[in-house]
Amino acid sequence: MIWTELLVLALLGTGLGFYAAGSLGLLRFPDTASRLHALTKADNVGLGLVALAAAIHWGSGAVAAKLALVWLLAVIAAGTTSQLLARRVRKNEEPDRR
Amino acid sequence: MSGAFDLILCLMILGTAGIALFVRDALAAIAFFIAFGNLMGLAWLSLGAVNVALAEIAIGAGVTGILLILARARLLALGDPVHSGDTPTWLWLGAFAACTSFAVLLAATVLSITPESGLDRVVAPLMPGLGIENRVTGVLLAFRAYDTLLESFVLLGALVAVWSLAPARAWPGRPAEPRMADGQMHQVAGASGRVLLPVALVMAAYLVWAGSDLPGGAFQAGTVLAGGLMLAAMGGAIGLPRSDRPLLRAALVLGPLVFLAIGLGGIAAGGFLIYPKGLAKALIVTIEYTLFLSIGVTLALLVAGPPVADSPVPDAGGNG
Amino acid sequence: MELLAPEPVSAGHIYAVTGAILTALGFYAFIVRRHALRQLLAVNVVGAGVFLILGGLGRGPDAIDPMPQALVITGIVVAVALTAFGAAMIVRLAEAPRSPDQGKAGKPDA
Amino acid sequence: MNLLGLLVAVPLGFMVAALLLRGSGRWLILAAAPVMAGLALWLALLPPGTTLLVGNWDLPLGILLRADGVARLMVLAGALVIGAIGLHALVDPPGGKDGGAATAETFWPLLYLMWAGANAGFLTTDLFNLYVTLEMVSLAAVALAAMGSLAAALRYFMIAMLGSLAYLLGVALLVANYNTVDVTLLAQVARLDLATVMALGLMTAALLIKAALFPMHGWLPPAHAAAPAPASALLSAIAVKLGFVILLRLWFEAFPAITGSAALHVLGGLGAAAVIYGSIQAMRQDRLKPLVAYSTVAQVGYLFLAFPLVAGAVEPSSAWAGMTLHGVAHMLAKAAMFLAAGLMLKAAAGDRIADLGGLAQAMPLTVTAFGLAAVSLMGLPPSGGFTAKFLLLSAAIEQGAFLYAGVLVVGGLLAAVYLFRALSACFAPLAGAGPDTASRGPVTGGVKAVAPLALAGLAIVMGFAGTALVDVSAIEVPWATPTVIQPEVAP
Repeated sequence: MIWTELLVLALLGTGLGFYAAGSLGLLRFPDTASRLHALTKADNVGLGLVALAAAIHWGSGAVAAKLALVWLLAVIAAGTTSQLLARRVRKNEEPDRR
Repeated sequence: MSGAFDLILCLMILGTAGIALFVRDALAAIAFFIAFGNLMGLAWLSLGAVNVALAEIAIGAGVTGILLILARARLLALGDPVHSGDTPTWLWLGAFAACTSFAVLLAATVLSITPESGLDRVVAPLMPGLGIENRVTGVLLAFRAYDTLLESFVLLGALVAVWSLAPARAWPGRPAEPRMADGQMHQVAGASGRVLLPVALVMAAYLVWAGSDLPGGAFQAGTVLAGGLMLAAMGGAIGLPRSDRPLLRAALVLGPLVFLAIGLGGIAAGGFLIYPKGLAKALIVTIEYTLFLSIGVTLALLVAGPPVADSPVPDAGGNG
Repeated sequence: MELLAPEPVSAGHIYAVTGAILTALGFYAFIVRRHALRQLLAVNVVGAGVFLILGGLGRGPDAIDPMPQALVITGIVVAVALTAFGAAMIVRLAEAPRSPDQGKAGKPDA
Repeated sequence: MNLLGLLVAVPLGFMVAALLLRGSGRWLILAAAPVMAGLALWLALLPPGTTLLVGNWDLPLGILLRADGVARLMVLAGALVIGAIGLHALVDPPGGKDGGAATAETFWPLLYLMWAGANAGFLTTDLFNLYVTLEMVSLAAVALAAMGSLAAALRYFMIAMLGSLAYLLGVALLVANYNTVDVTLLAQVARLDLATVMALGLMTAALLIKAALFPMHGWLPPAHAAAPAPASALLSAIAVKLGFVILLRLWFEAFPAITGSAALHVLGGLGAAAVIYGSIQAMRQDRLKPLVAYSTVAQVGYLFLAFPLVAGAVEPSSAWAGMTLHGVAHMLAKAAMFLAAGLMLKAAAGDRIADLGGLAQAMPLTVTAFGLAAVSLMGLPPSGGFTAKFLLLSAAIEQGAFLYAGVLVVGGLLAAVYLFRALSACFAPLAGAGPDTASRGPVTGGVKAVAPLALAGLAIVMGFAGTALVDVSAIEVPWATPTVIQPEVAP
């Protein structure tokens, strides 16, 4: 019992660390592309770790499956939106450079 | 410790609301409004109202947020910068004084009432007769089904009201396509829309089914369906229908009509909206599935707006 | 009452008071923000505040009353229906001066 | 078998049918008008004490529909008015200069939505259910107003939405405080505490906005004046009445013990101010529809002027009847007047009162309808308006409330001034409108004048049915022993 709890805590801690790093990147990185890079990648890993922690904590297959679905959808959404954002940014920058 | 969580959450709610209301840039305001809606969802979770949390995040934050973003974009395209003009000093001073005293008075009023779940005691013994477990669904579709019936017509009426704004030449027509102008962006959005629409359908159907016993229900599920439809429309995976298509009209009225028919059928069993003994669950599930479909289509079209004269010319020139 | 409840302020009260402040905040913003779209946003914040009062005061020591929950869900749906209509009116009003008879397509990514 | 639910379900069914039939949905009114009139008549003749617990769920959880005097009169008058407006809209279709096709089609579902909402609101005793019905009516009302002026409708919308939320906040406080929102139950458990006073204050303010009582009337004249004639008629006849009826439920039924006489006199004073202010504004208008719209501001004033008279009377029945009959008479007369005004403006050279010259010859029936409606609004015998004002006036004199009595008399005189101004303009010689108008007027005026003439005629005939209507209005009045439906609360 105690080991699973420790594992859960460790996963949660690492996940939150990734979140913090992603947020820090969002605030500190110089341009949109690198901010997106920091935010989506770090946050997707962070969410995955937190979801994994939650799945272990509940210890139920159904819950784990739902959490996996949640994570998958979040990854798809993050991927799509960052693609769109990046393209928009590039398009906005092009005319300025000319 | 639970109290500390509640307190921090409430402060964050007030903070995001304050920014959403008072920040200068309209897009930032809407972004913070969406964050505010999600935090409100957390507040409902913390209160133990999972049904409301789902509705708040899906409808309050999601659909309302998209509505505001679309409206802002359309206003910008029309040359309205969405800036609030400056308010005269006397007005905001007066308003500030009035609203501060109102806040104090209202807070005092709220504190004078002891929070309690008084009607839960009334609802609980009635649930076995319905054959479902979710008490909120019980209230929405049995004990106060009349409210919900009228509400489904408010939603339908709102779409009629939006349509009534269509310009003369645009009727009957299609709403403006919420499409990405850029070809490649369109492809990205289209791909995600195609992937997500079936997922949304399955998820929504599950939410309705779960709604009998677990948190969920027709309104939450309808919003998920609407979200899937909107994403698919943005990517061009599906087109927006003409307002006079018979199939569309049928889809819009199906839920309210079935609800109304079941209500009138109740007259045979003794009175308006009475469910015959033993049939309650079957009727409730029937109402929920048809209502969910109509709500999904209605919400998606509400977001799309009134029909416009001609579909937009695809502009490759970027953000003009 | 104080004897029965060891905590001076229950969780329900915290949320209800938050709702009260939100309501007043929304009212204030409605008065001082002059653009219709911002007023629409303010109205939605007022609505959220009212709903939170309903929920907070329906929260008993062990359960939350299903009746206020149902009322709030009804309220949320009515609010979104009206918001959609309001937003459509605001957009139509903005395009009316340009061409009273011709709908102009909106571009969400503009 | 109890069919109260039909009064709400049938219009909703027509709304669905109108949406499915699309362009040809307008013909449904030919069925809807007689069906609803029949149902409303049946309601008016029901034995006293008829109620319906929707779905048979007991209070405090369920929703109670009740056919009291106010509900009977309002539903009946509403059925006649909306039916007539609908039939009129067949021959004089709404469809402004902008958005004609969409307006012509969406008008019908919105009309049925307002019909269902108004009936539901008049019949229910549940304050949250009233919130939903209020939104049904407001939504339809704003959309109808938007068919005329989008800017005025948007202003109306914002104010109405804020008002709805203030009302809902009051309902929220009452739910939390009493665990019920049913008026009949609240009447038994009401107590004087902060939450109740706050709730009552918020709800009253919200409903005064919806009923457009001075000084919360600002949204009304532009919205009502700009809309197409059938829409204006619906707005003035139906939309403002629901707020008034909910206020009756709150002030006289749920919380009569809490509403002190000072508060009643505030309402009465605002009502008196509205009568004077609305009349003066109506006199100052030089266009016809704003004049009629400001007349609504004045006429709404009488409804609230009656509040202290009802509360202060030894035998409140006559003041109560005066108040409800005034509401009914105003519904009929104002709907007739807006329909007639719409026809007159179509035939006239412009929308100014000075442009109405020659119309008395060109469209005598329409001008007659306008005149008959004016007779009732001024309160001249033998109209329904006269019966109502007579009852109110005698109650005021009986109580020695001479200020209110004076306002009742002066208001009638002022109404005579501004309405005669419009009428006499119609009898003036043709003001350069060209022979075209004069020749076209009578031909089309014949069929088109039927609905306004019928409504105005009803407003007059009401005066002859005075005692019968007074009897109906007294069914289950709040101060009589209420028919208590005991809730079966589980221990």
